[in-house]
Amino acid sequence: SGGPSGENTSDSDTETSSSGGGAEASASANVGVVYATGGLGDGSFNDQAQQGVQQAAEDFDVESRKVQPQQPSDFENLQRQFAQETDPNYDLVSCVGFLQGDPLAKVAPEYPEQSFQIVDAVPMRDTDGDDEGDEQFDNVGSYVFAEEEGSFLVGRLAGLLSTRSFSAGGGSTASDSTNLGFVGGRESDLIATFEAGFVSGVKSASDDLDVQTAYTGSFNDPAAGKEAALQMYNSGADIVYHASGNTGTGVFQAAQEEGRFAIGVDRDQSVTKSSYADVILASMVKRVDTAVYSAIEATVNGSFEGGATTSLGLADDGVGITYGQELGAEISAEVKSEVDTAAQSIIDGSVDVPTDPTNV
Amino acid sequence: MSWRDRVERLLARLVAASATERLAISLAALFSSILVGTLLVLVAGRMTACSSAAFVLTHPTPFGVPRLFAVGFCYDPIAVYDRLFLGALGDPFSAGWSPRNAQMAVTLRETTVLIFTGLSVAVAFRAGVFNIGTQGQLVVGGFATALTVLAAAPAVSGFVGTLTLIPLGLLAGAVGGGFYGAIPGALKAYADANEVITTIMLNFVATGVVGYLVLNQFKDPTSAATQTRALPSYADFPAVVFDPRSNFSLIALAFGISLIVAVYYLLAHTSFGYDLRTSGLQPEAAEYGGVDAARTVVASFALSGALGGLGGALYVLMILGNYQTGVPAYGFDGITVSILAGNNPVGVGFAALLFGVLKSGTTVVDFATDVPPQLVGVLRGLIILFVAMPEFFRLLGGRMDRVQRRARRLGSTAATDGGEQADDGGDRNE
Amino acid sequence: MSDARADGSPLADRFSKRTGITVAVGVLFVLLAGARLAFPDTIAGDLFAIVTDRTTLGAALRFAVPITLAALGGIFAEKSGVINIGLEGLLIISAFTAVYATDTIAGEGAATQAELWLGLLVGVVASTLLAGLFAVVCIEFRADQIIAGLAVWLIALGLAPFASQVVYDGPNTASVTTPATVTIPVLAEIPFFGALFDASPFVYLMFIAVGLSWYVLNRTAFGRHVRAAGENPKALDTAGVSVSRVRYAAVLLSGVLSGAGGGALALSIGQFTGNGATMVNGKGFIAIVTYLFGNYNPVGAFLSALLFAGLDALQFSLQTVGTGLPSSLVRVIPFVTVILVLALVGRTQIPEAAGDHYESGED
Amino acid sequence: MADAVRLDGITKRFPGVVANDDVTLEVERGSVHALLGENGAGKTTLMNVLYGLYQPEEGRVVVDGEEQSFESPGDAIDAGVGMIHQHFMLVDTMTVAENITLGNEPRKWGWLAVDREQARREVRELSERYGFAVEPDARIETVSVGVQQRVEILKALYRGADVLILDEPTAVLTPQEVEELLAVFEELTAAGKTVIFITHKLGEAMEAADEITVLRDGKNVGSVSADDTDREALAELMVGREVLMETDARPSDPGDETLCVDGLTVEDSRGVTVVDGVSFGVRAGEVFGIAGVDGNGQSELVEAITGLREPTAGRVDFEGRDVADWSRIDHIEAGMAYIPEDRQERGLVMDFDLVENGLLGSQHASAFAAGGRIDWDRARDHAEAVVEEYDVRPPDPDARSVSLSGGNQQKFIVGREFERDPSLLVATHPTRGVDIGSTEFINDRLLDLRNAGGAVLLVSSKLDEVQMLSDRLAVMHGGELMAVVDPDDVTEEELGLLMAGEEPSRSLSSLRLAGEES
Ligand SMILES: Nc1ncnc2c1ncn2[C@@H]1O[C@H](COP(=O)(O)OP(=O)(O)OP(=O)(O)O)[C@@H](O)[C@H]1O
Ligand SMILES: Nc1ncnc2c1ncn2[C@@H]1O[C@H](COP(=O)(O)OP(=O)(O)OP(=O)(O)O)[C@@H](O)[C@H]1O
Ligand SMILES: [Mg+2]
Ligand SMILES: [Mg+2]
Repeated sequence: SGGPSGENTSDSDTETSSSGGGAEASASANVGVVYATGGLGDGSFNDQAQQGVQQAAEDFDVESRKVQPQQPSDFENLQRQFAQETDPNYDLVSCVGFLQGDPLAKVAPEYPEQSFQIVDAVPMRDTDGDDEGDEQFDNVGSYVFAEEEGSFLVGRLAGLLSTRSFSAGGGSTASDSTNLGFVGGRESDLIATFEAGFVSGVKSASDDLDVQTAYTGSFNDPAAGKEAALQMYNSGADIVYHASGNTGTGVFQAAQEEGRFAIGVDRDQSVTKSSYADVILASMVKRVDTAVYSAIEATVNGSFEGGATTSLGLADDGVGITYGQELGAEISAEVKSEVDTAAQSIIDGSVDVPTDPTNV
Repeated sequence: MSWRDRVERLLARLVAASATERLAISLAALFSSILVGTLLVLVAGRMTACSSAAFVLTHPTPFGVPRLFAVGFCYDPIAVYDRLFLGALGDPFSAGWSPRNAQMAVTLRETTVLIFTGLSVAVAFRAGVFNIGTQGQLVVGGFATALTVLAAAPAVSGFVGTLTLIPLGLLAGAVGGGFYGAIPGALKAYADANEVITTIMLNFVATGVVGYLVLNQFKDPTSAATQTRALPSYADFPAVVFDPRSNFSLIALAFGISLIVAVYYLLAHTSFGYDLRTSGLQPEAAEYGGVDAARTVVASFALSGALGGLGGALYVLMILGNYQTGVPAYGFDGITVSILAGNNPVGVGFAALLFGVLKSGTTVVDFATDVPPQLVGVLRGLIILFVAMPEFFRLLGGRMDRVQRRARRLGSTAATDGGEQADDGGDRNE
Repeated sequence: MSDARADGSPLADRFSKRTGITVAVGVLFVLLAGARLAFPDTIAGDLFAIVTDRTTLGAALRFAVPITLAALGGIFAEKSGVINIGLEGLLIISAFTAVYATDTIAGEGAATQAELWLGLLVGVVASTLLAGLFAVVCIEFRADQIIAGLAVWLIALGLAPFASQVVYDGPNTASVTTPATVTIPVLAEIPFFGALFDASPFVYLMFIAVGLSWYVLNRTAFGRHVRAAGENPKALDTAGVSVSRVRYAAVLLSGVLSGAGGGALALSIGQFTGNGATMVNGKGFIAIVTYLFGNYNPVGAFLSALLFAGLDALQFSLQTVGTGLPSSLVRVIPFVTVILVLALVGRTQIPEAAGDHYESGED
Repeated sequence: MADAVRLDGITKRFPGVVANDDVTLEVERGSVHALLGENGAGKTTLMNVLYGLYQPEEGRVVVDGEEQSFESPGDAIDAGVGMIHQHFMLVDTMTVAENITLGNEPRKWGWLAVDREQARREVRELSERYGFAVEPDARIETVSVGVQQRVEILKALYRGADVLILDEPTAVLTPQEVEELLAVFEELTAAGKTVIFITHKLGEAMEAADEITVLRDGKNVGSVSADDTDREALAELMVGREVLMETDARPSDPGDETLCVDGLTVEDSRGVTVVDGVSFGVRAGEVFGIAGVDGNGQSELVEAITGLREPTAGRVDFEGRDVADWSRIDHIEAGMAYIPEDRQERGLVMDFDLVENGLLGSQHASAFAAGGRIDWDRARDHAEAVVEEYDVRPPDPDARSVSLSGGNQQKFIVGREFERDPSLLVATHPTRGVDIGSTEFINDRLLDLRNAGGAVLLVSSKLDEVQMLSDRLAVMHGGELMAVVDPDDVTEEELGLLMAGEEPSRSLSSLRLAGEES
């Protein structure tokens, strides 16, 4: 769309509430969001967080401002800027991504009156001088997810389908193949939990199955994701699961080119990357949007509480499996019910999913 | 020789056409970049969409003159530069401004690191070699600092700890960066490998290998981030005047300034500096004058790397308090700083301040306006582009004549110092 | 010039170094093959399997496209006497513009293949414009080429993500259509080399560009003028050919070729990603190394680009095969190789006048 | 019949210099015309005007009766004017045929390709027509200077030049090659071409030219027919006064060998052996001269002696110690001074002022830099002393080298090197490009040093000069010393033969000095 001319207006860039431009003064809450460095447009993590902000803005009269840091060293400064700002005064500063944990541990105690939310990390203060954190900050609400649980489910799905002859949309599996793939972004403990969950899910379907893994070193390198996945498909993988942000776009492409399947992450990627819906079997959704939404909701209601960690697992609907828009219907009820059973066992605690791939 | 003579001579040198020209060109480059940046902001402001125009370009309408045009833009260039420059200083014109404000601390701490990377690049340039690898040297230096301090920390504590760990950390950074810098130096001196390429490649290698080491060998088990354990608080640069939480220490800045003086002295008043400048300006003449070309290349690369490594040490000791992957591009900014400064150590001080303002202002712009902060990256490139073509400004100034050009061709005027020395470097690279 | 000099080819020792490296690669290959036979389950054995896998060749070809095209551009510029160290910037700018243009042209729906090629063309135009700016700065305003090249890189490094942020509200653009693979029947079935005939159209574009570049440089008058402008501009000038015009043409050509490279890079993945070093991530600099290693010969540049691209492709195979090598170290292999190769090749036969200004009528 | 070329009242100014001042020149078709004049007289500038490289401020250029205003050499070429520059304008990496057809390539397939067959054929034909034996496919970097010059001439002819301008074509040739070139002139004029050539050598002008024009200070001071003049008259025209080069003719009184070179073998940067087992000695109190055409290994020999290049074999004994693998700085500190052949590349840092340049080579010497710190006051005193004593103009130690004229740059280097109080001075072409006054000055200093008991190794391609200054004279060719002769007992022709690598008719042994082993 063209730019504005004179005073006339067009659609909004800042995420204003749906009630229109005049709402500024009357907003029920002002929210600042500091995104992770991959930036918006990744079709997964950051976009999912933004989804929560937008939903909240729609449901409550919320004004929000966002920043997209270019490098981790910017986090601290930007968090501080939000905390300091008085025009408007931000009721909540949402920090998205585990890398913001350490900066927030410095900023949060400086602004005890400011409420913060952080996703994927639990910043702590060191009270006994051993240089290890042991107490959370009163003004920080932490939200973490049991990624391994969701990943277990998609792993199980992948394992079940791989041992069958399954063909739908743009792909097919070979029943005699014993091979699956996992593509990670930058190596870190967090992504390792995805890998661990996936691998153990696969193994739960059949012990004969192998998982090839590769890390591209980046959450924003689709070309590398594509090559890694191609490599896997060519060495027999039927299905590749990725936990690599925008790098995963390349995984989907590889699946499409090779006529195999992929599994998305964070959001229902058969929707956000709809051009690949014909190869996306399912997605491991991680409800970052719920985390953000509920923090904003609590802020609007005046019930936001810091000093606590909200752990979102399968039982809390914080993670889960969503079948692809196009392919979901093609997956047999039998397979789905096996996945459901596994979910139930995790929820009732009879299955404990590892978080470290070396322990699988 | 009397003091008066000396002072007079110093003054004469200061007002020498070349030095003023140098300054004029730097300022003109800055100004032109801002101008082009403004255009860019306006164009971008037409390409995006917004609810209300942030900036309206129109004309005054006195005496009922009809309004002929009014063009609205989503981005306000004036606000951008206001935030970029004034915001970085913490709004000096607002009430209750204190020079000790937090944003000023950010500006000064960025300046401090940039002094080191700027000096690093400048030393190499003066020796006629391109060190694009300051970034990698900074990474290696910072990592070496973190490891050394972590290893030594248990042995000391308290004030004694501060007194020993900081110098130790700085030394480790300098040594680490110096060794890493010596690699492309040796490759150039003994294998004729183009240092522009090797240093760029070594940047990738440094990031990769250090990243691997941090992740697999030295990772802080309590953190999700890829980083080492935190250094003890007594290894932190003591804050003076400024808030201790601001991650800025005047002592570090003073250290940077003293290094400016030291590098200046080294270049202007020592035999090594003479060797270095000679081989930078005219390698054949240097060889003739008994300068060991290979050794000078390695030595200047090592020195350059050590300065970059010190930058990394400061980043770790003063700013982060540990080593974390994802180090900001101080090394690349150092190139800009040095080129803008004409590779003059004193100029590096001022250019570092300018870029400190730009870097600190970037986050303010990011926060306060909708203009993408990558604008500052574009400005950085534009500044280099304009500095690279003094001829452009000479043309504008209408002072182009043959004598000057001939002089320049022979590698002369200080105004094109950077360019000409670079030229030499370039010629000998391949 | 004495007789003593006449018998020594100045290229002799350099060629021998190149030959040495080539032979070394060959020997390594044979050793790997041996290892594969003798110890099929070792890393060395795996390596051989990977190297001879058509997937690896396919990946290497894809990776080689932007590097080769930029290298061809670099050859033209440097042969004409203008060292274009800003290839990286040209790749970045066209990568973004090509995707943006394709997206814009396509409007709401998915882009057609024709629209995609149109987008590539726009990317080429953008890169050529930037190269034109570089040319004006270097030729008209006598800027130092290295510094101006760095400036081109830094400008593009800021501008592309800036524009993406403006248009897409993030450093990444939207996703657009990717080119359909062109498969040549029968030929594509050949075991290893089949990868050559079952590839993205950009791979064929690269082959055409390599051939054409070689032809233009070595068989046409323009190519001759380009070489003369780089070796002895005064000779060209006194022969009545404008050195500036030849250099402008060569630098613009480097913009066109790099533009095709950058566009191909982004369009083959359908998206421009712009944080950090952007998706180009050093390919422009590797391109410089490849043409130095290829001794300014388009075919040589292509082959060395294929070598580096192969290394890049290898790193994923090494990871997925599960060699146990840490992935973050494996990723460093191509960069280390560049350094080693450069150290071994050493001084290359750079055109005599490269890096120098030339002004007609001067001594 | 109209003149082939008529230059009418040409004035060309450069900042601060009037290079050509109202010069008029007429050249008859089918004749050979010589241009004479001292360094800087404006000869090259005038010819560059005729060739369209420079546009004159005033005056007319008439070629073949038609007034021309050349914007570029291209226009001049179209009008049939070709020029062969002092420094050849050839692309070393291309072949002879490629160079000759550069900018004028025959095409095929409608401009798509160069017709290389046709190019080769045309070049061969052309070369045969004028009796030049050049191989079209040879690469320029592999052929001799004489051949390169012919390629230049062919290049001009290929473009249809009727008027050929040659700038100092004989400066780089052996006497024999000079003869061949002058024969080529006759071929050319016989084919109706017109030749204009610039030279410093009166003999050549007298021999080859039909008419001679002398420039001085940018003015035409006379055009004469070669038959109506003599050397003395020309010399006086050139210099504006009578020239008498007086040198100290005192015989030398040599002492012990200061420098002894034995079996020295050196490779150039491309790894080609260019000095092949050279042996000689230089004694205290003598000037040992080495003559030869440039590029026969003299540069590498000198670099090996002065420590700038490592020899592959052989010894260099300096005052009894083998210095072959010493570093350059050790050579300087041991008392070896060196006036390099390229003053702007090596001898001076052009961007430094004279104070800084005075320190070049002494930057680590205890006299100037105790403990690594440079004493700039002393450096300044030193530079001031050199400037004063060696009459460097302007006498300003703060002047940057680049602002000095070539002659003054050379004087400063000479002064700096002499101030080292060396026991051996190596001087390479010390007076190249230097005017008569300064030449005299420099030569006198060389002899002063000799007389004071210093050893001097003098390398020069100016035959008259080395012959006059040397106590013993060696001729270098193809990396070897052809002979060591007594300069007073050898003719210029014999030297020329030696320089060309041939044995003179007089047996070498009779030329050799008694007691020489080389
Ligand atoms: N491009 C130029 N710019 C400025 N001055 C010049 C230029 N070319 C020549 N000059 C000056 O013009 C004068 C004449 O120079 P020119 O080269 O014509 O002399 P010449 O007679 O050819 O000398 P030589 O015998 O040394 O070749 C000299 O003073 C020289 O410094
Ligand atoms: N192309 C040029 N452009 C600008 N200035 C020039 C040019 N050529 C020569 N000059 C200047 O003109 C002056 C004379 O230079 P030139 O090279 O002719 O000296 P020279 O004749 O070799 O010296 P000397 O008269 O001492 O023998 C010097 O100041 C030189 O810097
Ligand atoms: Mg002269
Ligand atoms: Mg001349």
